[in-house]
Amino acid sequence: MPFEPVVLFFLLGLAAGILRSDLKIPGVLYESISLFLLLAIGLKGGVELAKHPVGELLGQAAIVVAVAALIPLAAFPVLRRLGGFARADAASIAAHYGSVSVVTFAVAAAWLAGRGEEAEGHLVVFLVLLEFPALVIGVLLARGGSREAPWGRILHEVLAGKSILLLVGGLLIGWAAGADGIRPLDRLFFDLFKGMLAFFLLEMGLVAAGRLGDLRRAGGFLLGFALLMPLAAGALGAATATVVGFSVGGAALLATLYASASYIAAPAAMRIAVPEANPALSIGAALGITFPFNLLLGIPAYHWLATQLHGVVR
Amino acid sequence: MPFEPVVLFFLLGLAAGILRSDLKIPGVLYESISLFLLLAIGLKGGVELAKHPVGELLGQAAIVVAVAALIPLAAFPVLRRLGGFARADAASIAAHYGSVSVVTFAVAAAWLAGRGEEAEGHLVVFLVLLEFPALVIGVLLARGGSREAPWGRILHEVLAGKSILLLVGGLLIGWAAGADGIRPLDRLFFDLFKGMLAFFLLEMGLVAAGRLGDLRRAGGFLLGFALLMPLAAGALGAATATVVGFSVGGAALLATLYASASYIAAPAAMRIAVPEANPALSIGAALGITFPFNLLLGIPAYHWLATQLHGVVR
Amino acid sequence: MPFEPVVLFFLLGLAAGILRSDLKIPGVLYESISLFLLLAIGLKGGVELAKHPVGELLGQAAIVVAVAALIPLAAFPVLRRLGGFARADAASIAAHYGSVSVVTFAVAAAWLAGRGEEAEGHLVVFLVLLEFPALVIGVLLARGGSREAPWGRILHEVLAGKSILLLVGGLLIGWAAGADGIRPLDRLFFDLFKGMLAFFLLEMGLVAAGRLGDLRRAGGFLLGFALLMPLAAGALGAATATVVGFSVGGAALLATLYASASYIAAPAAMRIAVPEANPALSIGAALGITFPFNLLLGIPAYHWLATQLHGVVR
Amino acid sequence: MSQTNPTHDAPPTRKLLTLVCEATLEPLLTHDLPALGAHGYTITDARGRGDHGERDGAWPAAANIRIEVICDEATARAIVAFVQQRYYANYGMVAWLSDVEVLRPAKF
Amino acid sequence: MSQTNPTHDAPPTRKLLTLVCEATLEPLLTHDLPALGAHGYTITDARGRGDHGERDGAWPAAANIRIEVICDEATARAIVAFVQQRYYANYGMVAWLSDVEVLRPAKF
Amino acid sequence: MSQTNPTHDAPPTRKLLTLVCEATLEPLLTHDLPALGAHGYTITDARGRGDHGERDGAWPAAANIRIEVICDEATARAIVAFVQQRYYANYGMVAWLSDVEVLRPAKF
Ligand SMILES: Nc1ncnc2c1ncn2[C@@H]1O[C@H](COP(=O)(O)O)[C@@H](O)[C@H]1O
Ligand SMILES: Nc1ncnc2c1ncn2[C@@H]1O[C@H](COP(=O)(O)O)[C@@H](O)[C@H]1O
Ligand SMILES: Nc1ncnc2c1ncn2[C@@H]1O[C@H](COP(=O)(O)O)[C@@H](O)[C@H]1O
Ligand code: NA
Ligand code: NA
Ligand code: NA
Repeated sequence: MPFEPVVLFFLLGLAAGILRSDLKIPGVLYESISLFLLLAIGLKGGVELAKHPVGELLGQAAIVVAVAALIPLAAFPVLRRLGGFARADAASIAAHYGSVSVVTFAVAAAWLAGRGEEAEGHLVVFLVLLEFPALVIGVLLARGGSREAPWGRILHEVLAGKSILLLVGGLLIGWAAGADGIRPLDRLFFDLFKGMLAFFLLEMGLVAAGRLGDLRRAGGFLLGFALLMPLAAGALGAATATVVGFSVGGAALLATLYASASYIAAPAAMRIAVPEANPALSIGAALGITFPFNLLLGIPAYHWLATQLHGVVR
Repeated sequence: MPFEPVVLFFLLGLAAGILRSDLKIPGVLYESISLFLLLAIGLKGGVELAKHPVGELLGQAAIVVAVAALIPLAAFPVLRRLGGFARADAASIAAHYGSVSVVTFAVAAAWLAGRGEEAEGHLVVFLVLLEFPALVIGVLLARGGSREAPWGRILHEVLAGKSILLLVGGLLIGWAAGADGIRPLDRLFFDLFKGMLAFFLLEMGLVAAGRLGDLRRAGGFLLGFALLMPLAAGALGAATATVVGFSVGGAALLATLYASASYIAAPAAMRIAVPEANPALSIGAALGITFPFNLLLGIPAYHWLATQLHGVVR
Repeated sequence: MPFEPVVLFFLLGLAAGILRSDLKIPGVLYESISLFLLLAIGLKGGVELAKHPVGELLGQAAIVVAVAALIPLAAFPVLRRLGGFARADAASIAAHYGSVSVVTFAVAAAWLAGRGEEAEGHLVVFLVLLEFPALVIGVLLARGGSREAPWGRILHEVLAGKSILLLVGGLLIGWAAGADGIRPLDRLFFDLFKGMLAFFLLEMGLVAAGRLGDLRRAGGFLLGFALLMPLAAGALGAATATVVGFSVGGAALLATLYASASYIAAPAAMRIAVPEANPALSIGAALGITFPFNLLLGIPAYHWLATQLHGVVR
Repeated sequence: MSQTNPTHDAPPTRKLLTLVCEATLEPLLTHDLPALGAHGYTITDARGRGDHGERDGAWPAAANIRIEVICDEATARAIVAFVQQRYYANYGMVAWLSDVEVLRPAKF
Repeated sequence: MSQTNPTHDAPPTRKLLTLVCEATLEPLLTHDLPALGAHGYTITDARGRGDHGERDGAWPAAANIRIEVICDEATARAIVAFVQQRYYANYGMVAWLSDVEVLRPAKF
Repeated sequence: MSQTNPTHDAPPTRKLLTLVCEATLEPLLTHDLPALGAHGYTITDARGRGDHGERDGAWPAAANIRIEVICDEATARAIVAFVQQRYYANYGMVAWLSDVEVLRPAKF
């Protein structure tokens, strides 16, 4: 199989949705599993972080975050000018693509692990750092500088949002407790991680099936954007990672992060901060097209690209 | 203990219900665990299936399904003539007993495993195949050929119902990914299986306690039926399995399948397809009597029978 | 770290609550994890109990329960006379502190295990036995002998309440099935225990954050009580355990039990049995002050005390 | 889509139809309601007691739902007549109607 | 079971009593209501805010329920009087009554 | 806190305002409502369908809530005007008002 077996659960959910099965995953289970995944990813990153000198990361982080800011800044004019989207919609979609998808990251990590390919453990730190700047950029783009934005509330919404809070909280706990302190929790947070991811993907398949209608209404431009944007961003990610000196696995992961579009943190934040934007567009593209594209084709493609670039640089 | 220790959780739930404890298992937990059990059983079956030539199964499957069809066809006239039940009620009860109980199957498999007795892994395929034909037969019996039934909707209800969908979906994923592809999911789906089953049985005990009142109202005939029907069906199952050439463990499992009465797929399907039938009767009998009977006494009895028949045939 | 790493999850929840994060743990997840923890603790105790002659426990149990009854009896006049609380409030708070906190016990057991310190496994039996007498004493104190209490309903509420039912049910199942019978359930109930405890503590942190306002309104006396009462009760527990002949670990655990204040069983029972009492007072003190105090400082303190007393006696 | 046309000055009123029934009926009713002219509906999970005994929501077979539909009187009567004819005999179900004042009356 | 007897032509009306209260009271109220003459009730889980502060449903001690009872006016008044006397002083609770038109009036 | 002052004999009536909207709005509305004069509110989780399509509650982005506020007429009108101005254009939301008789009228 070219893709991670866990992706089959996404396809099962998609099939159930399309067949209009009575399979429903309770909303509470969705929330519980997403809490679990966020915490577990944070913990794992924190344990890795404890092994590295934090200072060394700062330089890498500055570059990785700065380059990533190009993604929403480039996506916005494309959507606005070429796509003819309203300012708010273009800004919101740009924010979704500038931010990152935790689940896509997890599938990519599993795919690498399944092939025995190593990757820098502290990449989770970048996952956390990449999640929110694009949301702030999206709000700035939507406001167009013209109106006072309720920045206090928006920053609170983003920084105290549950994604950031659990990822950062997990990081800090993992870092403070270290691998030994966390060990008795491994059985829940690490051993079950992939099974939980499978369950979550089943759920996302069901949800994605419900978004396909929205997409048909959104038209061809958004479809093309949802396929080409991740490729462009993924290439940017692979290049940045290679320059910064990541391993092939690490470069594939950073490419995946750049290429992925947020559908947990971004929808929640944009709905409050840019209410005029139509969420059917951004979520339809991010979850209905880009997410499955990345799972099935994108991840292997970014890995291939990372391998090529690595060869060139070394 | 003659029965599986996991059955003690059912008794605890039953006791809590009878004592009118404030112990309530949230409906969402029920749904989540039933999703888990169905998927896990499907996955396990799929992994086993990947090891066998599918062609070989087809002949066995045809016989096993055809013989099982006798169960609802025999139960219906008994309930209608001897029991004096209305046509719809007799048909619905017959459908419940013709279909199978996933949880009873899982307890029987655990009981066999606990005694170190082997059984054909691909029996899960029969679990899937036996689930729905009886439901179709039940609808036919209820309609008595006299009226047009909304077959499209009924078949959709049954085949796209969550039980079949998760079992078949799990089978296909397990089969496509194989034991190696599934391995990282083992910690969730296989290692936790029995603990989840224990939790589910606790819940079913609580639910069953609430059904005891219905039963008292239903009268002695149904009680007798709920005890004798599984014995008759179990004997038929043990005999069929022995003729088809199953191991003793496999025969005990098929006997349990034949003997078990559905209380997940059948109630949902019958409620829509045969609305005139009173669900208190079918669920009361299936869950209030036959289910605990099978857990406590039936499974060891079917195993004993399978052993005897095996001795005769060989 | 002087405290159990799992306590960090409590601090994360507390921080999320204080930062007014949108992190919400669904009520159903709270209920599900609390069912899990109660059952798992019961099962573990039952398995341990199966290894000991029950007769031997009876004498210890009589002493441990009788001495524990002093806690609410002493707390009541302190709260009533010195604190100036209304009769019902004083009685209800006394009942909360006389009863025990299952989660505090679990954290203490994890803390001991983390330091490789042994403790008598059958201490779970005392956890069960100590849970309800204080509730009955609380009702007696509230009624002041003056009015007829609906004792039937109150006793039913306490004894058929979900905490007692799951603890006792787990004990009996663990005892009947023994370590071997339970083994296939270990992966769920024992291996995941600490991870689940971490999740639950995250949740309790969020809940505790919401109680801090109540506390500010309650005033300084209650704050002092919530800090000094556990120390006094913990000392009594350590002394009793040492006299009865427990190991240092066992004495630390019994001290923790005496020192802990119930916030699962007691609030539910008191709300029905002593409706005039203001739950903000008892829950605010028990959960907002005493619980975190015990997690962070109490447990190591009781252990230190147990070590000292052990040295004196031997 | 016939709508009662209130006089210019009166606040715009519509009917609120509330149905409580077995959760099993959700897919059927969410299919029926738009076909009968309802522009929308709201559903919450519920439990309860009635002529069919206690339904405590512990498992799907014992779960209820509570559906609310804001619509004009004619649509409300049509829905009531339909569910009465189609479901009342065989399913646990109660229904009630009340008058409500709505915002954005054109929606309903 | 005294029931208001509406004139032949008027649609059959009953009272809808809605109670919002602490979830702790569920076992007590589901015991009281039938005893007070209610033929049925519907419960949903709820959260909220009132004189007793915020109750966000995060754990059992902070959960609310919302109970609806359709009944005749006399029964509604009896229930209201009962809960007012028995629970109002010590528990978070609000209650309101409205007039509704019911189907199958004999049920209520 | 202006309150309609019913005549001595009539039962105390208030308005029941029901809002159904996207769950995203919960933190905003629970902040707005007390500021607009509501003494309390009750929230339940909901799903549904309307002009913004089906919202089945499968994930947070597709979940609804149902908020009830008992208050005097002036407060109800103020809340309605506020949400209409602030949220109606951009969010899925419906609202309706009805008259209810309340217990303990001083609370609302
Ligand atoms: N009088 C009533 N007031 C409120 N809800 C009711 C009433 N009667 C029945 N219900 C609800 O409607 C469901 C079905 O009612 P029934 O068909 O009478 O069993 C019950 O489970 C309750 O949730
Ligand atoms: N004005 C109100 N409108 C709607 N629900 C209310 C109102 N006041 C209180 N409630 C609900 O009733 C519960 C108990 O109210 P209270 O006794 O005022 O604390 C609250 O938690 C709310 O769910
Ligand atoms: N006619 C209606 N009756 C009851 N609820 C409605 C109605 N229309 C919309 N709703 C609810 O309000 C939500 C938002 O409506 P809308 O803004 O029309 O999409 C829907 O998801 C439904 O839950
Ligand atoms: Na991205
Ligand atoms: Na069968
Ligand atoms: Na104590």
